[in-house]
Amino acid sequence: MSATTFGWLVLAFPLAGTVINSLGWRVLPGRLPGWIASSAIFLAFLSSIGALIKLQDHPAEERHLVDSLWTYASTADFHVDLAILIDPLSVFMCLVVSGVSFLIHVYSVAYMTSDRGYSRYFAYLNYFVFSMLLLVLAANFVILIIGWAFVGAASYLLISFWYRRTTAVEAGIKAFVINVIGDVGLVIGAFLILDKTGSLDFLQVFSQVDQTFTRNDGTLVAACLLLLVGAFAKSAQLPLHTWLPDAMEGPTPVSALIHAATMVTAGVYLIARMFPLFEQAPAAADVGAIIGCATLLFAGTVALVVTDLKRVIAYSTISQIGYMVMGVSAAAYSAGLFHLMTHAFFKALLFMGAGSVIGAMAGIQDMDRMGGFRRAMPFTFVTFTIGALALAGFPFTSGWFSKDEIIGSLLNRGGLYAVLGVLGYVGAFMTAVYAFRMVFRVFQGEQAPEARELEGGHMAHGDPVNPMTGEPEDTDVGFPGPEHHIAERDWPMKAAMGPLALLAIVGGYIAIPGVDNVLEKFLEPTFADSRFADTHPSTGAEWIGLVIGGVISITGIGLAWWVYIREPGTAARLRERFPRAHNFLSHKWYFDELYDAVFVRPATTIGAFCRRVVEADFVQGTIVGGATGIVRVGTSFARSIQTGYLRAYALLLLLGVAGLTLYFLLNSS
Amino acid sequence: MDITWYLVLSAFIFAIGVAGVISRRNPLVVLLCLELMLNAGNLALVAFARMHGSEAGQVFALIVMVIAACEVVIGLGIIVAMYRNRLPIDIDEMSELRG
Amino acid sequence: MIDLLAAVKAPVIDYKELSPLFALAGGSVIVLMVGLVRSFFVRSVVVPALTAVALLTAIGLTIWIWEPGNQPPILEGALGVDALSLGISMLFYVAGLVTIVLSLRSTASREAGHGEYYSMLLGSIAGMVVLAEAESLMTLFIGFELLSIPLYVLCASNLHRRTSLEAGLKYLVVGSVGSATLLYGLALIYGATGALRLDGIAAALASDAVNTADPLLLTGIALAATGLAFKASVAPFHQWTPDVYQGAPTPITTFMAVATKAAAFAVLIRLFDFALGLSQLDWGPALAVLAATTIVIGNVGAIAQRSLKRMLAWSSVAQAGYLLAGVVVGTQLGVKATAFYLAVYLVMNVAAFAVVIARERVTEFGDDLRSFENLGQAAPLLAWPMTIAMLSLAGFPATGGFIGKFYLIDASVAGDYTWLGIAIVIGSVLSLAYYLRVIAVMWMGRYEVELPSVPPRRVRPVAGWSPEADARAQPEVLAVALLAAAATIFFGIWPDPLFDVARDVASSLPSLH
Amino acid sequence: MTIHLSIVLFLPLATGFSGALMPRGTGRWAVLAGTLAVLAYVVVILVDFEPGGGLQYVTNDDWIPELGIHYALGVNGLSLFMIALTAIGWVACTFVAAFSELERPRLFFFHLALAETAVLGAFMAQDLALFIVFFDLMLVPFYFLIGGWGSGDRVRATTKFVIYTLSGSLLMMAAAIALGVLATPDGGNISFLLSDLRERSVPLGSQEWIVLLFALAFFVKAPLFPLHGWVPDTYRATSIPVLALLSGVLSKVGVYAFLQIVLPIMPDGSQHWQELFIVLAVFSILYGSVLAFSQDNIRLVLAYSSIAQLGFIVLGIFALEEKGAQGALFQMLNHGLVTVALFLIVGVIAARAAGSESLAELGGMAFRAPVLAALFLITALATLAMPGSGNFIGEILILFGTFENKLVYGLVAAVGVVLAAVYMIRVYQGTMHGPVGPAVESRDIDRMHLSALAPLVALVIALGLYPNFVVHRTEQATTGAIAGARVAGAAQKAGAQETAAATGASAPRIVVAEESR
Repeated sequence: MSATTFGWLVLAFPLAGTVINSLGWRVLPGRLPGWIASSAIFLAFLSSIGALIKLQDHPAEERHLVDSLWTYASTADFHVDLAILIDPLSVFMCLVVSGVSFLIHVYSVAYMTSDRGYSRYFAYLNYFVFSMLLLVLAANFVILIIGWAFVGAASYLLISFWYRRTTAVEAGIKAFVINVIGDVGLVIGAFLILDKTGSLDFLQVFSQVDQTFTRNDGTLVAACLLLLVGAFAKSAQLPLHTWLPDAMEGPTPVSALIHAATMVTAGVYLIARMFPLFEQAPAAADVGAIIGCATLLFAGTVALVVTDLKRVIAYSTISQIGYMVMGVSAAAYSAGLFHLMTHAFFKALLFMGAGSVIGAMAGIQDMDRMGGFRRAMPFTFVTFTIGALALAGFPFTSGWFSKDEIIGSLLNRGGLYAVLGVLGYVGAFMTAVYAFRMVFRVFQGEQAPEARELEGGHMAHGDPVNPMTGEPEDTDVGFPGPEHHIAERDWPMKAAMGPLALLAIVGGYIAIPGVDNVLEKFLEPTFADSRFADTHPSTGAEWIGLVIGGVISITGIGLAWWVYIREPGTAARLRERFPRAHNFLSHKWYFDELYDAVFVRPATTIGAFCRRVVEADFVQGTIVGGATGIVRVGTSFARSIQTGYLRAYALLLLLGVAGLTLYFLLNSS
Repeated sequence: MDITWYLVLSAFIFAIGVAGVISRRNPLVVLLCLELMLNAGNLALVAFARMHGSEAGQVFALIVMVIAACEVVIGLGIIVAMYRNRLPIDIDEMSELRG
Repeated sequence: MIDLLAAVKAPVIDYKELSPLFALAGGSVIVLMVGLVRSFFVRSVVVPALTAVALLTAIGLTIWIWEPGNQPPILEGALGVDALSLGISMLFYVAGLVTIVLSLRSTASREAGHGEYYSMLLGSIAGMVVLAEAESLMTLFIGFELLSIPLYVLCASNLHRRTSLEAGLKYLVVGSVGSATLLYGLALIYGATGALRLDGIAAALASDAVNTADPLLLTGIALAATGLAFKASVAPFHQWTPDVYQGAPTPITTFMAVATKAAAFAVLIRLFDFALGLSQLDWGPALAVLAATTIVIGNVGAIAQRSLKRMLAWSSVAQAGYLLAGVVVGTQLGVKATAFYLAVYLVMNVAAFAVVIARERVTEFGDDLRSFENLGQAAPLLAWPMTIAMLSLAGFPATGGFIGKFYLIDASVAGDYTWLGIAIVIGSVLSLAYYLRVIAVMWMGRYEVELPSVPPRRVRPVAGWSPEADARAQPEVLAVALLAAAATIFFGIWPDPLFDVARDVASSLPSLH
Repeated sequence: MTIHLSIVLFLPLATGFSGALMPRGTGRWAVLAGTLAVLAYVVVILVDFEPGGGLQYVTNDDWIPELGIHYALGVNGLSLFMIALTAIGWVACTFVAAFSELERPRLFFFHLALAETAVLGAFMAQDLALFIVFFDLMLVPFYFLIGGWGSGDRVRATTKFVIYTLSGSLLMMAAAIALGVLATPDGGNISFLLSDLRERSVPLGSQEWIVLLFALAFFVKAPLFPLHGWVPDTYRATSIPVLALLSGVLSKVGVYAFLQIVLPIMPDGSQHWQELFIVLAVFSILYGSVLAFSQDNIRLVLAYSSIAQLGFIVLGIFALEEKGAQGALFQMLNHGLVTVALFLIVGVIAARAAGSESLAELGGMAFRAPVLAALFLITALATLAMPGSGNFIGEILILFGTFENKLVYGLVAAVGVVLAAVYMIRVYQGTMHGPVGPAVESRDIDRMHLSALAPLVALVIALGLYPNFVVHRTEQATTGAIAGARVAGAAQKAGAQETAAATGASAPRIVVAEESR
């Protein structure tokens, strides 16, 4: 079988899983839907490996295979095939996506067991993976946009999976709308490119970018910025990030899969995929890099103060993606994608751990009420810590290699990018701090009652209330399931977390400076004709960078230890000391409030205004009412002169005569 | 004598008839006024016939007289019917149909 | 002495062309005589039958003498027996037949005496024929009066009902004012042109002898126009129409609505488009303004009416406005359109009035809207003809009314009176308001339909429900309604036969382009 | 094989008549069978239709030679899928109606059948007058259907609807007659055949007001702001199956006529009003969307959303560019399908909430009605032009077409896409998600509605999978439809430049400059 055939299989299996689970929701018993879904993804993973092998058979310069099923739509200069593009980049993405997704599916098999929407859940999950793979395999803009929107829809469905929670519903619509904004950006960008290059096919467009556009050509910059809008909406970069923290309303595995490992990195993929455009429009690329940097700092600060466990991880995700965006915008493609991969591992791991903890807390997510789970949940503790280490970039973990490769290549390019690189180190420091803030507050410190119970051997079953609003939960739709599941008791969860923990550590060893760089070699064909293909920091420089990064992360961890273990009261004291700063951060820099004031409220006011004034007074009042009013007046007039008095009739008749005669006489003379 | 005078006279008669129709409430008087209007027409016809020297106009006038007579007859008939039905013999009372 | 007599040369009498008139006049006399017989059977069956026979003979004779194209006037130019007059006369005959059927059980014919009633009807028809054929101002006036005087009587023929008498008197007085005006106008025209024959007038206008801007002539035209416009109930001379239509016995209303209007337009066409055709630029705009006013007044007047007869009266005013547009443009097309619309107008109005009669004889509400509530369930066979008539009057497609309006608008646009076409359109939009209400009342349940408030001084149900009116089913009325409705639909889908007639009619005025 | 459009056209009417004469219970089945037969025949046409073959299956006889009106029918790329939409919509809605309790059923189904004939006729007509006949005729049955079987203040609503629409279309009739008269060459006789009218030319001055009157009629029907005054009352009062047809199919007749009649015959006139119409369209998009998410009643949300959608379609048409027109036509089909489906769903929902259609009282149905929720979700996503649906292709083509000629308006319209997402998701969540509403007793969709809806939804998905099936068959027709107007536009621009050049040349200094060069 050819590589493209494998490509189609990669898409086919998850789709099949979706169909089976959504049609069989009534008949499939117990955990069967879960296993069907997982095996579908596993097959997809195998097919991606198959595609990988087949692709490697081709000589390096021929590793761009396009295959089309049928003409999707074709009129005038608008021609789109239902086609996929198999090249190292897409295969790499397929591997990461299907691989991580598989583990998360396995985790979910256990975690969601007691949920009433079990089969629906896996239908959605498979649908998501299908969409994500479609996104990465797309060979032209339209298919890309389709995949793009599909993942948006899937994420919407999964965010408001527990759809009787008002908070979940609101989070869902928020995410959906912001995603649509991104889609619109993509569509307009795609138009500009079609308009100038006359094609929507990636390979064709890329082949003519250089002769169509001059460097920093206005249209091209505009197009790239619009693409960035799409990317930022999906990857929760400033200023379109607000949906991601709320997206934590979804089940924890969903957060792990969509809102940490895969979907949110689509923006990074997009920028990498569009590199020829961005290299021809450096202005746009700079914007991307700067915003990436800004995002990573902003999110880091917020993650320092938020107390909701999942939201801390969410903000750390935003900040980590900031790194990736910064990297790919700065033409450090393999570095960015490298971090994308490692981040997928450890961030998924962190979420799984958090899920296990939240299970133990009977759905409570507030770190203030947690503590001392170390002895109660050893496995979770170990894996979570590994994840945290990788996140903090602790030496010889995957995060250490990937993050510092990005910063390294930034510094290497110098100028503006050097500044960004330095700021990257600042971010790294914050990362280390908040990562271990979680670890220490959840697993160390004095025990929470739940932890004590768990050691006593039975789990807490608090009456389900919404952690955000405190309103009682509707257990029909099963938030978060009548009973809870923790890694210690469900082997599938262990089976999923174990490998990820391993990868979180060793995942980085595929690109050790000076030792090997498998990833870069593999991706080489895709980025072959990049301007910066051969601008690399020297191995020595990279190692210096790594050392600096290691030191920073260790100091960060140390600080966290000092604040939360050594001097427990410190955090509180700081809070009292700088109340305003704390408010500012804990309100997430007031972004939500701002958008509410600028967009949401005006829109609703306008709506009300149109309904009450324009519709009622103008359309109904003036147009309809006016016409009928005139007619009514006419009627009353015609009837009022119809007095019934004969003499009046005769009079009018004669007046008519007089008038007519007068007209004739005047007219004639 | 100049034809104009005949026309002026007929116009006068016509006007008188009109005034009567508009101002009087007694149907009998109204009928008389209608006669006046018709005869104004007759006068004009005869005058013109004389002017053009053709007798057609005079014949016309004769016919009109007959017709006028018929009208009056019908009018009187209706008035009698009203009287029979104890209806007031007053035009302004006959205003039930309106609006 | 002998040679003196020989010197007198009587005009040639063309008996052939006059035969329909003879049939009518003779019929009228015979019917009057037979009506004197005492037996109830003779009065209520033989008399109408004889009347029908007279009309049928007239129809037959008309078809016999039918001859398209321009016909020379007969009787020293007194009458013009051509397709125009004959075609329009057909409408009178049909209307007459319908009226007979509708009158069979009416109280009016009984109160007035069958003989008189029906012979008056025939007389009036004869008058219409003369009017339509009039080729000289004299015959025109004779016809005008011969048509009017019997109608005055017929309107008042419900001798025991106050409103009927009121209608009669009003019609008489206002009508006489109208005819006096007409007469005066004719006199002035005669004075200005020195001719009584229409062709003579046309010739005089053609020659430079008469200046078309002669005030005498123009005043004459104005006055004559008024008189005729009055008969056609064109605003502002329309005011008699609602009262008389409402007050008169419904069969007579039907007759007036369709026949009188046809006669009036026949003579309007003859007088204006033929005799005064040359000064069209003078009277055209004036009549156009009248037409527009009529359309508006008629439609707005009809909107808030509860009494069906009154509503139809107002609507007939509006229709007169549409028809006038065909005259105003003064083209072959205009004449054709007018003739066509007259025919369609006949069938749709007959359908409507027939249903009104059928209802007012059995319900206590007379012709008030309420007597039509839920007719759709109670008597679909009555509701459908009414519905079709209303849709056709409103100008919905697949009905004769649509084609007719289309034709009229076509004519006015082609005659450079586009704005008049727009006026017609606006009129039809206004008319929806009341036509649709009737349909709603019949089909859509009573309480949703907001009926217009009863006018301040309550109008008692007209005609209709009186103890002696038999509440039995009325097959003949129903039949008329169904036939007329069917014809409406037929002409809406297959109008060609009517178009052929219309073409002949127009062909008799070759002077028009 | 030879296909006779007259059969398709009058089959429904025939079944309607026979149904009216049949015994009470059976009439509806006759009509349903009729619609099915029509659908079958239309499928045959779809298969047999030759893409790029121009006008096909032509029937052309004199109807009223006196007025130059022909009984001319035909199918081209423009009408093909509109006819298909009509057939499908009528099958679905007749099916649903046939299984529901109605008073005076025979009358109802007679009107329903008459309506189908009228709509089919409007889409098939190749003669302007004939088109007008059917265009007005379709009001009659709908007048009865709304007024006779509606709810609430139905009579006022239906009267308003008819007066509104007819005032538009009667003015259009006057305009059409004027067009026919003015187009008639001296000595030639008048003809309303579209093919003749395309050859004949009308002076620009008259074209302008004629186009305006046509647009008036079509915008009222569509409806577009500010001519939508009839919409709220009518939508509130109409019974669901009828409403589905009214909003799904009837609204397309007008915009369809732009492509089929107005643009080819009066290119210059259309070009002249392009700006105005685009502004109206964009305004309708925004206005409709804003009102849609400020409504509480589902019907009204959908009502205003369709104002916005029709705004998109008009926008695409008057972009006067292939992609735009193509997208507009495709969008007519898509919007028709999803709207029919949506309204049927609304009916199902209302039946589960004691007839309530207010978002405030609904919610949380998805749990006990997963199938319903799924169907609704798919349709809702398609309605908001989710990529992967046919609507997306339609909308993206419209937007691309607009960008080409009127970038700014295109960008403003793009805002409408986002707003659409807001109000559709709001409706979906308001009914299916969130806390369970007070009046709601959720049970899943019944077999009858399922068998009516499933095919529709399947069709929507199919269009998303293979839109080119439609695009391919309609491309030639749409391109031809706007060709004239494009030329006119180009000519106008060129003219403007020439005049500019002329003025420039007249200015002496420039002349000098050119000499010196």
